Amino acid sequence: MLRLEVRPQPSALWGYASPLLALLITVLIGIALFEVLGKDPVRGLQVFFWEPIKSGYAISELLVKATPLLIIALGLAVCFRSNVWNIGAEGQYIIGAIFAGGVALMADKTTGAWIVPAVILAGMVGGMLWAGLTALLRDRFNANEILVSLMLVYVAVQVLNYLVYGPWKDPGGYNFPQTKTFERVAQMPRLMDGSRVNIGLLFALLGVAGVWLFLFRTVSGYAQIVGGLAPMASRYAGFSSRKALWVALLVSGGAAGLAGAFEVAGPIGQLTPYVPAGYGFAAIIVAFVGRLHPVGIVFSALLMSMFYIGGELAQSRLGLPKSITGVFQGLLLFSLLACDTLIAYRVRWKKG
Amino acid sequence: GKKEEAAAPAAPAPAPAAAAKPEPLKIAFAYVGPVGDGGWTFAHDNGRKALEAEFGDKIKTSFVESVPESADAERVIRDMASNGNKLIFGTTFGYMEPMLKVAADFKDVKFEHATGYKTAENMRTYDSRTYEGAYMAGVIAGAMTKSNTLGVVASIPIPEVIRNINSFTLGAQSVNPKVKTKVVWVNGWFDPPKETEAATSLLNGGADVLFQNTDSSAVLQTAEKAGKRAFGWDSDMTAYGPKAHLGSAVINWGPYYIKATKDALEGTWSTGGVWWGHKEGAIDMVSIADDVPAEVKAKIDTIKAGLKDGSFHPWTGPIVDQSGKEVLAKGAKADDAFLGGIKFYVKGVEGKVPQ
Amino acid sequence: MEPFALLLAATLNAGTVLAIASLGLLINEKAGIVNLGAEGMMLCAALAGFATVVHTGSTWLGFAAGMGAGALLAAVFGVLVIWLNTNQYATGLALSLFGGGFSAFAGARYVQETLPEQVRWAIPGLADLPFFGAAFFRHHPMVYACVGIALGLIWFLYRTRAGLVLRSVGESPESAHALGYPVRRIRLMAVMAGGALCGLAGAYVSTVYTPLWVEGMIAGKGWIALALTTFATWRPARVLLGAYLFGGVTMLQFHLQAIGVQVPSQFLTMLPYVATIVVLVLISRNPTWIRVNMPSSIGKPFYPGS
Amino acid sequence: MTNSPTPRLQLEGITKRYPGVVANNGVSLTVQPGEIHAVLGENGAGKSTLMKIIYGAVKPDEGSVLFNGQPAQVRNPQAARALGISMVFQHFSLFDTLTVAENVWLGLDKSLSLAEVAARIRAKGNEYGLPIDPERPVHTLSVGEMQRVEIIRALLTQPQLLILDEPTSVLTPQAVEKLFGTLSQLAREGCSILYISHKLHEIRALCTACTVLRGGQVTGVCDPREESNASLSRLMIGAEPPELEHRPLHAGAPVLQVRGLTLASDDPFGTALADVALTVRAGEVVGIAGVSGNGQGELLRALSGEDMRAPAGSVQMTAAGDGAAAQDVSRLPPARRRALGLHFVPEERLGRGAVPTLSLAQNLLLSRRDAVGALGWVRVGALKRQAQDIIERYKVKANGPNAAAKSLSGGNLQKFIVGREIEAKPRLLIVSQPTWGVDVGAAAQIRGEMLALRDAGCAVLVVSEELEELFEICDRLHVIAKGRLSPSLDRADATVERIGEWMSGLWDADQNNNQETAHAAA
Ligand SMILES: Nc1ncnc2c1ncn2[C@@H]1O[C@H](COP(=O)(O)OP(=O)(O)OP(=O)(O)O)[C@@H](O)[C@H]1O
Ligand SMILES: Nc1ncnc2c1ncn2[C@@H]1O[C@H](COP(=O)(O)OP(=O)(O)OP(=O)(O)O)[C@@H](O)[C@H]1O
Ligand SMILES: [Mg+2]
Ligand SMILES: [Mg+2]
Repeated sequence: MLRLEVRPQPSALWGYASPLLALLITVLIGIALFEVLGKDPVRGLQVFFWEPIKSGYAISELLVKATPLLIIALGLAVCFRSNVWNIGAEGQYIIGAIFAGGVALMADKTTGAWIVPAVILAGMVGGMLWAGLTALLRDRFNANEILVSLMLVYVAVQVLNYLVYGPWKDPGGYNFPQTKTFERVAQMPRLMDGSRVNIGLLFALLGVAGVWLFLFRTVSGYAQIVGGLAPMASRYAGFSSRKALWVALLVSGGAAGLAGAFEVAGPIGQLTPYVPAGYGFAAIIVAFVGRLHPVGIVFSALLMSMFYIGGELAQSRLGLPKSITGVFQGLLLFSLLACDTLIAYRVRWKKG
Repeated sequence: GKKEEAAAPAAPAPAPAAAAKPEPLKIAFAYVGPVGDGGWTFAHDNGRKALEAEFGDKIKTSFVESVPESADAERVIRDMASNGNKLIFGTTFGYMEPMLKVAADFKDVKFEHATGYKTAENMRTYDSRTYEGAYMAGVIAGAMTKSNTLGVVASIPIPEVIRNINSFTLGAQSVNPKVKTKVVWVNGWFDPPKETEAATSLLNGGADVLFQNTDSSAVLQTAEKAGKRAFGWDSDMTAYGPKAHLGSAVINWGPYYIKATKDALEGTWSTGGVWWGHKEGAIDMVSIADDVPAEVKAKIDTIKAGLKDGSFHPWTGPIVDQSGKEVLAKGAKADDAFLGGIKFYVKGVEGKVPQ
Repeated sequence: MEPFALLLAATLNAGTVLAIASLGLLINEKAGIVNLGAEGMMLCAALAGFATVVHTGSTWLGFAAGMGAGALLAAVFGVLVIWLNTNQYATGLALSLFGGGFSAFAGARYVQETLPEQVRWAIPGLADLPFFGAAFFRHHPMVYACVGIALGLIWFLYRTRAGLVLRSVGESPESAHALGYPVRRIRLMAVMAGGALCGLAGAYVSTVYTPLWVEGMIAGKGWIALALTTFATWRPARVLLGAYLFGGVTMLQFHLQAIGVQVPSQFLTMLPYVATIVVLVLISRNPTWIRVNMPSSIGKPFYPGS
Repeated sequence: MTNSPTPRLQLEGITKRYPGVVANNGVSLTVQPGEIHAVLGENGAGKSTLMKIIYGAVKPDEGSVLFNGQPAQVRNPQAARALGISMVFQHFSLFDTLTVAENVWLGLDKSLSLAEVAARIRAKGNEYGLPIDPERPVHTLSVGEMQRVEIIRALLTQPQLLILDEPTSVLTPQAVEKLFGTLSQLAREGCSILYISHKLHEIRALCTACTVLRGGQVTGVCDPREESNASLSRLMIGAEPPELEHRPLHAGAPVLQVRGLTLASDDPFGTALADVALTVRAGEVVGIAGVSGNGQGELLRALSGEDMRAPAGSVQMTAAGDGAAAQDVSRLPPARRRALGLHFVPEERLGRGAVPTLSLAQNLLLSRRDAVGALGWVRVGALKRQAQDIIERYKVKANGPNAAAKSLSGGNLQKFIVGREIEAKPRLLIVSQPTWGVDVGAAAQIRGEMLALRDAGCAVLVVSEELEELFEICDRLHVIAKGRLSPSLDRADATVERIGEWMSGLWDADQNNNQETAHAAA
């Protein structure tokens, strides 16, 4: 019988090997799935792992897709490390987009370049406010943050709908539910011609460094981690659990709002009912696959984007259904969680 | 006058006997929902299948489903264009801006955008006159209701949906002036349990014939369970509620897809916008229930004939709105601009138009 | 009177789905395990149930298939969480994601299928009573079965030894282990039982409530069911009450629209979610109440022999 | 050993290995019917592991078990109970939110109804003088009552062999007397008892046979009535514990002054503090004795700042040297109190005193800010050097400053934590259970460090359940009972009997008597 045995020390080797093993397992299951569906597995793997990076343009699109995931997941890493379960990043993303969109809509032809930082800031504030609501209810009334943040996603969707079907509807838009397209000046500057990558990517990369420094090099970050790992130790040290709660939710909400701003004032360019694209939920997986480590999250955000884009390509190239993306993402997360057992445990063969 | 050049529906294209078999024309579809939604996207995919049946190996179609109307749309459409697709259909309003951007970069590719209003040199729009189907459903509903109360499960308050609610009511009033219509919004296109709940609440409110502008068959099935009547929408839904089913207002995208493909194949493609209805074979009322009185069926046939030859228009005055104000004078026929800008309920619809 | 009776009937019907799933999750949580994968399990079960009815024509077999599918997925979750000690929240989310993707993937061919005609249920004699007949006695048997499940669960949890063992495992797995109870096996059974009930709810949605299959058709009911357990402070009777309350609020939003209340419909659509938050807040304010009713080990991993 | 009856229990060559430790190594043990057999050994010797093997809660790697002469395969505790073996665990296996009857029911295998169980609890309770209300939820019980529940639960299975794992650590001396009475009664009725302890005098008072374990191996079998403390101690730790050096007391100005500390517990199932008064002076060690669960946790949290709800003015500290004004700290957070020189070693090492999965260096940051620069910047290098220093100075066995806290043994981690707090040069050190689960050598070292600190002029407050320990290191003693704190007692005036009585909260009568004698004498 196979038995698990606790390692005296968590294995550093498996810390790195486990994501690779999980990926391998996912790929193997993927190959089996392609075989069952009668598709060429080599072609299938190519579509998922090669086509998304085969050209400069493809890579830039990968980055466009990865940027919001990365930004949201960085915030969630801080949050989850603090043992605060914000499942509602999607809602914070939406409200961030609404705030950013609201500011962007104020711009006209004569507006100066100051509008760009204003839009970014507004997005962040929006996300923070929405997450702050969860923090407030948790702090004051002890209401479970998983459920509250999740319910607030549905509320945020309806707030967005109300605005784009109602007061913010483009008067010249044949009554369709969308705002007018933001002025050029209110849109996020692109990093280069011919690609849609905008300054959001720079913020994301700054965020990686910032979150790493915060978590691993500052006392505040340390307080968050301790609060997550051992609440009693945190109380002993004198770290406020209330502060940790607020920091966790405000950081993750701010990050989600920021992502909303970059997305709505970037590739989308206007508010529509379709701003919620599931980034907030996907980012939860990104954060976990990235081991709640900023550097790990960079890789997992790229991987997740490859799955998304690969899923689109698999449809147009191989005629596979879209849902295969969800299957793969779920499988990857399952196998990663299972493989992570190997960090703390050794598998032993034992009789009896 | 942009809809004059309607092609004869389903006329088999005479295959030009080519010596060397030419490369098939690659055609791509971007769908907003899953092809399995049983509604909007399903109907478009049926159109795509009709296209394949029509042209066989002269074309090669592919599609990407559930493309969000967000930043992803541009990438997907751009990928389609750069992969050798020469004709690209974007099947939802939200692809308008992305398609415009991609169209600007791929001058040799033809772009077809459903339900939008912006065009370019190589991008045109198409839509269907769903209100004609709604009107015919209304005629049947008005004749069949006993409580004189009709219910509409409405999706999202955009002009098209409001127009359909009104058309349904006008149709009903044309045979039964006492009819009132109750409307419940579910704020989504596709949420079967919620549509069920909305339909139930309309039935509880006294409605005995239901109509929906949402994409699933849930409303029909709810009526079936409650022993009330309802319609199919988008596609023929008889099977979902054989006893409740009064008829299905179907959209048939096939004829337009065939025409557009022919234009592209034969080099006759030009920009513009079309709005096809029953006349062009895009809209129909099918599988009318057996217990619908013969005179009602006859009336439907008259309407269809009138639509075909242009002698009948559902929006013919006098039409008054809820406040009693005349919005269309007696005898006047609404033009497309009027139809595109309907933001009011006609008299007989209860409640207020959202915003 | 009649419309009100019908509103009541609709409320009971809408609440039933939530109640069954939520009672299942309550069993999980009483044993100390939170399964955020409810939505995914319900989706797969909805498909399994629907497909079974398509092929066999029997709604009851459909329910059984749904329960089987729910229990199977729950078992996967359980093995990961209970034996490999993976994070419960992350694993549950993975299950939701996987269940959504997989059901859509596997269910593509069932999208246009229809089910055989349904029997209309009515309790002879009672169904014709004025008001009460329409409100209470013309429901699918599952609506009554749901009440039965709740009562059975109350009896099981608070009147039987097995129920006591289940609660003890959620209260202190260490103590239960020391007394010789196979904690992990009990937890797995509880998780599978919970999965089976979620599966039953899913199958009920796709075969009776809205008899069709389309991807994503559970549309968030799994999440609401999760919220309901906390909402009900882990008491089966309150779960039932909460589910009907929630069903009532859901129906109410449409009734308010139908009677012409002048509020943007988006705000009415928000209503159930806002109501959930409000009730959560009201209930969570009292820490002792929560502490006495909440299984102490909920969400925490248990390593036997530590 | 001639014509003795079949032994109740015989263990042969029991071995149990855990990763990195051999908890039991070829242990053999024989228990006769009606015998009270002690298993003696210091912390970590393997006593609990051996008992769990007998009870079927742990599977041995090697060895055999004979029960009443028959080979027994004890697969699980149910099987053990079916054989007639019952156990009272060192750490209670009770369920807080369930009632007494439900708790007992869970430990019985017969299919009784809950009502029958309640009736039997009453009956058994009366029979053995252990009255308890079966309907009460366990969280409303005192620790002593909880143990009563455990014992009744064990007795209701009609055991032939009853295992008690360190039952007295939660009892007052008087309650211990009562327990011994109950156990003797049981033994007279023919029940064998395995009694685990590392308290020599208890074993010599109660037991008729004794097996001594050291490092998982049997180092001796004897009749404790014929042994001395010294000889048992040699068997147990291989040596007698080192003597501590006691310097004369030079108490200075008060450093900590507690007045009128009345505080409801922050735990719904906790004990409220009532009008606690306490003074600790520079250069003295003050001890607080008491049975656990009498408000120690609440008091310590109020002193350390983990609980900041104490009434204003109730906790005062004098920060600087003599003559400085006292400062109200009752509502200051822990970090501010640390800045004033208050350092605290909690009883739970893993999870409170240290974060299990973080490295020793990172664990320094819990209570130390020496390596923290402007804006909260952590200087990792400095942190590691500091951790390395503590490891060296306090002889902590660890894999360097990067070792995870949970990889250390209990004693080594305790040395590290005590070192961490002492190195901070506190003016007031509060230590809770300084040597719980720590081996004798380490315990002596830790006690020595505390005394050295006192001699250097630091005020030290020790909370412990081990009276011997308190008698050994304290200059003055208080007793805590039901959230009230007794007046202080000089060590010279403290006897086990007296402290024992006080542990039940009966100090007022004693005080009056004393005062009267004092008056009479004057
Ligand atoms: N899960 C992970 N995924 C990817 N990279 C990682 C991961 N964990 C650590 N790293 C890499 O290790 C580097 C150091 O990270 P970290 O601070 O966690 O290590 P450390 O050993 O604690 O270092 P230090 O002692 O300097 O704090 C990171 O910059 C990163 O490159
Ligand atoms: N489940 C386990 N996993 C790993 N090591 C264990 C486990 N249980 C006990 N040990 C180790 O086995 C040894 C013996 O432990 P045991 O609990 O039997 O000692 P003990 O004599 O009862 O000590 P105490 O007086 O502290 O109760 C210790 O080193 C302990 O750390
Ligand atoms: Mg580090
Ligand atoms: Mg022990």
